[in-house]
Amino acid sequence: MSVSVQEADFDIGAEIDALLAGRTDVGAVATFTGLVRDINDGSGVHAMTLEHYPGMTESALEEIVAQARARWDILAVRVIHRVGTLQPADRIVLVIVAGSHRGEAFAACEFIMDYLKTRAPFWKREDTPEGSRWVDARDADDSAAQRWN
Amino acid sequence: MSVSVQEADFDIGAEIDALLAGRTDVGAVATFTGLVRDINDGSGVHAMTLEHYPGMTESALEEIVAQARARWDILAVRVIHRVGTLQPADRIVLVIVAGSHRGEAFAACEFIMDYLKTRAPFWKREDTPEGSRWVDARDADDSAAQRWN
Amino acid sequence: MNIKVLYFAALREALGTSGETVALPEGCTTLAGVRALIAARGGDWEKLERMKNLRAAINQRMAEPSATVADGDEVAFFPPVTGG
Amino acid sequence: MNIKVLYFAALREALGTSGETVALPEGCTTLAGVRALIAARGGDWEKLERMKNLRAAINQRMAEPSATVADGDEVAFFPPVTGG
Repeated sequence: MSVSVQEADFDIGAEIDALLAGRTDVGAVATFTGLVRDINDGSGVHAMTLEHYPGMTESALEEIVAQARARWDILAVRVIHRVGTLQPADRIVLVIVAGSHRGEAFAACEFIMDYLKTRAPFWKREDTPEGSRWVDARDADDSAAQRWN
Repeated sequence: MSVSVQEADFDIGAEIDALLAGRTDVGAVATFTGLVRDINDGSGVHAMTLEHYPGMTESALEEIVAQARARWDILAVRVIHRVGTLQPADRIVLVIVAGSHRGEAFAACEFIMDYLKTRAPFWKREDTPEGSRWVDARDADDSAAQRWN
Repeated sequence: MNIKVLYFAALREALGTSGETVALPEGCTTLAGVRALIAARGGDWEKLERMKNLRAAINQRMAEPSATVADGDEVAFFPPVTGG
Repeated sequence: MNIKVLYFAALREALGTSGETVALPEGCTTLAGVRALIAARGGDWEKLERMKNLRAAINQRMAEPSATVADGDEVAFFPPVTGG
């Protein structure tokens, strides 16, 4: 299964090993890991809760992966996104793309993250000293996604 | 130490953990791992030997990392390149870039790989059924490095 | 014609509910129509029209306001996504 | 004026040596000059001029043919790099 939405943490090294198991045709592996930062928009963040739309999250991620596979000649993809309550330094999301060469692996990995940020139904709420607040969507994320059009 | 040239294999997960230890300001980690493929330029590859220029390799890698840090607002970098004899599926190179946001982390990681491919003194020799041969430099690598000028 | 309507994140909190079954009157056949129908209840429901950049899905796929809604569909309204 | 000269990879194999100490004659003060001096020995040494896209370093930094070579320098010649 290439896509998982889960409360549990993930092990990046183990996920890469599992994706590459038995393969000798992979020359390039690009990964991205997103983490909870202790500062966002100038406020301290002591916890973050991720809400999602069960059912749609998985299919949205699978469609993004399918689009990446259609655009680039890549060999294997793994996406994991956590939900629930997380602390600073906790891992949120992992994207692994394996390919023959690095150009395709990098591009597909960045594409998947850009699309995930604007098309997968997850919402972050941060707990700060000023109270709890929903994170605003960033214009930079829309711009990042649009450059693939 | 941000740069290592070594015969030993590396553990990607452990390297990421070490780079991030104690930090809560990192929001994005991009990594690249290069592996030995069992096919290159149409021939089967059953082993690969990496020669290097001791002393210059480390300083060349450190200079590439310094250039990446000057160009992008990134927080931590780790580069490991193996030398000696490797088999298909073995890891060759690891680049990890940690930053606040993903755009800088992805760009710096890809930049370091592009520059490493054209400026760090490593040479690959492949053992194939037709004999042993030095790998030719790829024009695509020169083009990839030139887009950062 | 009945549809299921779901609300997420800041919209769910503002409305005080995560979802409901909505009976659509004759002629209410688009996502924009559903949104206007619910907002017309007034009070907090008006947030469905006032909330900036509200997004929507039909049967768990992102959909535009002009998209057609059919009996039994699952419609969802939510703010711009912020995962990753 | 003496310099250390190193050869790597396919060039090292072609020359049958990984390095040597070279005495530079008066007026031989650039990388291009060193390369021509060694290639002038003839035989396999001519590969130093014939090998496509040969690269060079002075004191472990990449250098252009016009770069100046000084007493005690470590000069290296090698094919285009292929790591990563």
